[in-house]
Amino acid sequence: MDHPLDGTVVKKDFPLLGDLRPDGSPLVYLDSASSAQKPQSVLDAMDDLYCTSYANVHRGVYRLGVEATDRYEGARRTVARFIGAPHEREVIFTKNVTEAMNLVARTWGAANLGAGDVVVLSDMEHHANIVPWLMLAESVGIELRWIGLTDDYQLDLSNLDQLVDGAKLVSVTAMSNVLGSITDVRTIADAAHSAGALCMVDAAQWVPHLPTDVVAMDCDFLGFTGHKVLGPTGIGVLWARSEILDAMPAFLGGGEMIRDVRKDGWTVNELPWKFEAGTPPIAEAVGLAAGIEYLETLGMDRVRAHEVDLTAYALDTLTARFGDTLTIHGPSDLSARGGVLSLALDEVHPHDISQVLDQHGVCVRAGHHCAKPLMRELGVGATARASLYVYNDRSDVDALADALAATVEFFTL
Amino acid sequence: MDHPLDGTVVKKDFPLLGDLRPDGSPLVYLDSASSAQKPQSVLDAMDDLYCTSYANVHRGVYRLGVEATDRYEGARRTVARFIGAPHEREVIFTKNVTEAMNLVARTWGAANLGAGDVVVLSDMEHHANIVPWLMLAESVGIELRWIGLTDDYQLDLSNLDQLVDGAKLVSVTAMSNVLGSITDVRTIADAAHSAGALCMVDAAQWVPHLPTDVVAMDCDFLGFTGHKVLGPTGIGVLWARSEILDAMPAFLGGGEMIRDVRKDGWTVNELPWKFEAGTPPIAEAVGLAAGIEYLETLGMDRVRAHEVDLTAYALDTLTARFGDTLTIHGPSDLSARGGVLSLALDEVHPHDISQVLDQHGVCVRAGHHCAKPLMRELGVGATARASLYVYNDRSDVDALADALAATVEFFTL
Amino acid sequence: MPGLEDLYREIILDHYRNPRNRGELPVPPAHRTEGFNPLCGDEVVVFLELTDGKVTDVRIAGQGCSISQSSASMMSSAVKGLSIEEVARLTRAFKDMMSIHESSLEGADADSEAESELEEIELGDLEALRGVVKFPVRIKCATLSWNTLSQAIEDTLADS
Amino acid sequence: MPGLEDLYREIILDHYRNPRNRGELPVPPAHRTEGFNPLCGDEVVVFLELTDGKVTDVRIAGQGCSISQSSASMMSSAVKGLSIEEVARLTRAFKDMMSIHESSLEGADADSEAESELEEIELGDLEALRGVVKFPVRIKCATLSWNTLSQAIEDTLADS
Ligand SMILES: Cc1ncc(COP(=O)(O)O)c(C=O)c1O
Ligand SMILES: Cc1ncc(COP(=O)(O)O)c(C=O)c1O
Repeated sequence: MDHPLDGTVVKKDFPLLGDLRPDGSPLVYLDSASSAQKPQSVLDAMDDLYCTSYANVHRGVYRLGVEATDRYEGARRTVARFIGAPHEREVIFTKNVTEAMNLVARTWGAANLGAGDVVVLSDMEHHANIVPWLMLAESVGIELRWIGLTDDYQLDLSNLDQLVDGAKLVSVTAMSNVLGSITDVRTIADAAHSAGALCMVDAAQWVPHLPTDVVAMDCDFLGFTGHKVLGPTGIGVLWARSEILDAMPAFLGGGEMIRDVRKDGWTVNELPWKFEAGTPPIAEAVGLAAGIEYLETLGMDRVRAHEVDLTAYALDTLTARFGDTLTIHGPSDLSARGGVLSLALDEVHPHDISQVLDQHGVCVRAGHHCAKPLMRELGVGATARASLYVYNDRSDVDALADALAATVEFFTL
Repeated sequence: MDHPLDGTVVKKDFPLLGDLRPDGSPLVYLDSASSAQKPQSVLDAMDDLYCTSYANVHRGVYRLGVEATDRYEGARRTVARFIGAPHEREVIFTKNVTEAMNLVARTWGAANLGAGDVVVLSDMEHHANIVPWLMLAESVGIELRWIGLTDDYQLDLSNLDQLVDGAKLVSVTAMSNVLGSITDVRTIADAAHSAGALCMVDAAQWVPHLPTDVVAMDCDFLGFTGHKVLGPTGIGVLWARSEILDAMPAFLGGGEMIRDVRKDGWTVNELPWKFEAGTPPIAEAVGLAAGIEYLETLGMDRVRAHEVDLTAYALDTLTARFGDTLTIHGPSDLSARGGVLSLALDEVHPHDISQVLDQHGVCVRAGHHCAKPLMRELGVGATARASLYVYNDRSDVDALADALAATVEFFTL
Repeated sequence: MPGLEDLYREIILDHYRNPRNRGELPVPPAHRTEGFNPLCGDEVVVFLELTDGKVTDVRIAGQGCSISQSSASMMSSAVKGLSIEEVARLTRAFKDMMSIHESSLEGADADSEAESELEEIELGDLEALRGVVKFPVRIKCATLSWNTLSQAIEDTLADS
Repeated sequence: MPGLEDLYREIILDHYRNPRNRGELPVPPAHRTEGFNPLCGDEVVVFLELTDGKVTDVRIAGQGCSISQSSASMMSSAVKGLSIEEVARLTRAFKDMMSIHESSLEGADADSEAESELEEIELGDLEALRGVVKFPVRIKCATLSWNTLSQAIEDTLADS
């Protein structure tokens, strides 16, 4: 961590952020928790594949097919390296992290969970880590338990041993997409393992923002989604320990995932292809690898330091300017949070905040952020969420504060 | 169909095909049945989205989010128009056609099929339309029946009424990816409906090559895959009649596909989002729409006419030059086939053919083409498959013939 | 670029700050129907009392943005005392103003019919919401209460 | 660009056209094990007779490309009469020549060990397959028979 990251410089690598909008207004993008913008290198990597080395993968003897396969499998190696996966065959490409969670629920879950079996979630999960389990609750009668929140918006681990007692799986987000709260994954994984349960991590908000090491986390499954980590849409990743993946039944059936097919039966291919039915997201994997390489060049430690710094600046600025009229749902402790700021003004609904901010070129998301159970816990219907990433700088935070001030003024005329 | 399509001109729009390979050799791409190359306009459409209008869809009040959503939903309208879908909400974006087939097997299948229920497939199905049903055979005990082949590699419909009698679903490919054989879908759909069964069509090889009209086909489900229809990887389409989709249970669970989520239950969103869990393939949909628009500009009638013409030329050329030493597995009737040529030489294994052809810059696929049951019916382990598309011309066919001659020479030295 | 004043007309903000018919009605005789916008989480709860085919009373609960809540407030004022048929016509006219047509691809004809009907109907205060059309994501906010009302009428009729 | 002569050495084509030890063995006493390449459909069937820890007889059936079939033919000639340990060493040396290492990311160390061992082993005719490494997709063709043989030995030992 030699010198700090400069968001103003990083921004120049992102074509959408560089210029004014077509109508001449500036663009302040503060919705990276929803999806990140893409650096030019990601677009170039995909275009280069399509223009020089594109063919379907794993099926061609000819060089073009070999080149495409090499790039696709090379992307898998890049992902494995980035998250500290011991084996590249443990990296499964899915279409998004939602599919990754469903894959686990449908295959490992179907094979290992029955009526009355307990899965532990937390109150701050994204729907992607709730609905697949609610579906299993309906279909086979599993039971859900929920890790609650402390007053400072952290997971309340005071009764963790009790919660995980007798459970088969503990599945939690590593960072809340609403609160920014960072989960102590290792403590939860240890507790899960002591209780004989496995541990799954929804790392959709973690992988883009902090160094990832699945071995240090000691989790059993980890998922993340490409479009939040500077990659394209259409790709996600499931990592899991190979013993577990080997023992799991297959997920979708079709080409690529089979060893043999007869009219009366079929046998399954080896990892990782066992879980990749059909033509995979070839260009998307290549684009994701380019996004990861971009982050590696910045350095994930510096990415994290930059975001802590910018989050501190944002919290200070907003508190100084709006005091108690602005609620920020999320931990006050900077070391326990990422750059996600869920805002609520006394007088103005989040939806209206986002609308007025947009008029000032400031993009923030308003709504339940796919975390309705959490919203109910917080006692709100929606928040206006500003989220920070590598390409944001203090001028973006200032623009947010100015636009918020204009919003308050507009609505209290 | 004013004037015929000129593959030589079309080729210029495809960056990968325009130039020599980096090592100076020419490239003759004859593997479009596996995946198509992309015109510049497809790459431009995706880059333009990422550079001017990218954000996550359906969740943002701000303009960037609205623009991205408009482009994504606009792509759905383009797809609906292209296949003659009565309602755009009947168009579901999946990750590939394999997922589309699995979606039907897992949702409609799970709700409607039980032990002893019959699904009718054909001997020329791709694994994507076999394995999902074999999985249901294992898990719930459905039974499979198979429509066989005639001597001219067509589906044998002579005992169709008997085969579909008592069946719940008939699921067939509209065009074989190995033989090129075109299925008489309407006759099969009519027979299915008379027997009280539904009809699903694997149109992965049809939609890229012939005008598609789901109403005229009178099928109930139809799937195709983006990367074969000039679109990017990472996207497929399932179309189905909305009454059927409305009655089907949801597939994957997560964001976007829900109306409400509580800790003890959830309710489902309306069509088409009900079946689109998580962040969808946004850029991929936009790229697919650009690919479709490219084909619409060419005109699908002209695309078909071009391919019939080129296939005739290929069959004539190959037969004239190789006579009986070259077997071409597929119908002789041009009106009943597409431009897929599965080749076998007496002396040389398909794998070796492909290898030598590659040395001459000719890309053809060797293997079982994800249709192992068909290969067993044909009594071969593999074929060398050359497949034609809009950007191919007679010079490509000539290059294939020359390279085949060199192959024979090399192996019979 | 449409301006904020197109969206947030004074009368809308007035209904937002001082919602009419806010509250609940005893169930029964009233019916309670919940509606919500899956994308943003806005909720509108309609308490509806129908007597002899007329809206004899209506109350609104729930939470949400200025557009969804003011639209609900305006709706409640507009429909009180109307017959079911009149409510249906008003709903149709309102949705036409919001440019909500069938997403059917053959829907072109339906549009022109709808427009001619629209002219005959007095929208009154509801006119203030016309600017919402320029902000397409907000259309669902504006129509949420109307959809919930339609549902409430259906439920009530189904029960009786 | 590697040329075809790197791949299709004369001795390979000879084994392809005149496969050694082609056929079947009575089961039992022999064991029958099938292997195939999921990508291209090549099949190798190994009939193996082990007596007192030695390969006393072996036959090859199946179908596939020149590389998979010639490799199987060469393998059958090379292993006849060898002990199980010798077969294991030869298999390892062959796979090392084919650059097949563990796909484990920590696998760097294993490579250097393997190379030193490789030097001690005489590959004979099998050397002709070295050029396959330049055509990575074909490596699985060349190793198919060796993987099937390893499986056959495992199966035989498990049964006895
Ligand atoms: C007839 C047919 N069905 C299904 C598929 C599977 O397509 P995908 O791999 O894109 O899911 C293919 C192509 O591989 C095909 O040719
Ligand atoms: C914590 C978390 N989990 C899961 C998801 C779902 O990601 P996707 O929609 O890409 O599947 C998101 C983002 O939307 C998220 O923030």
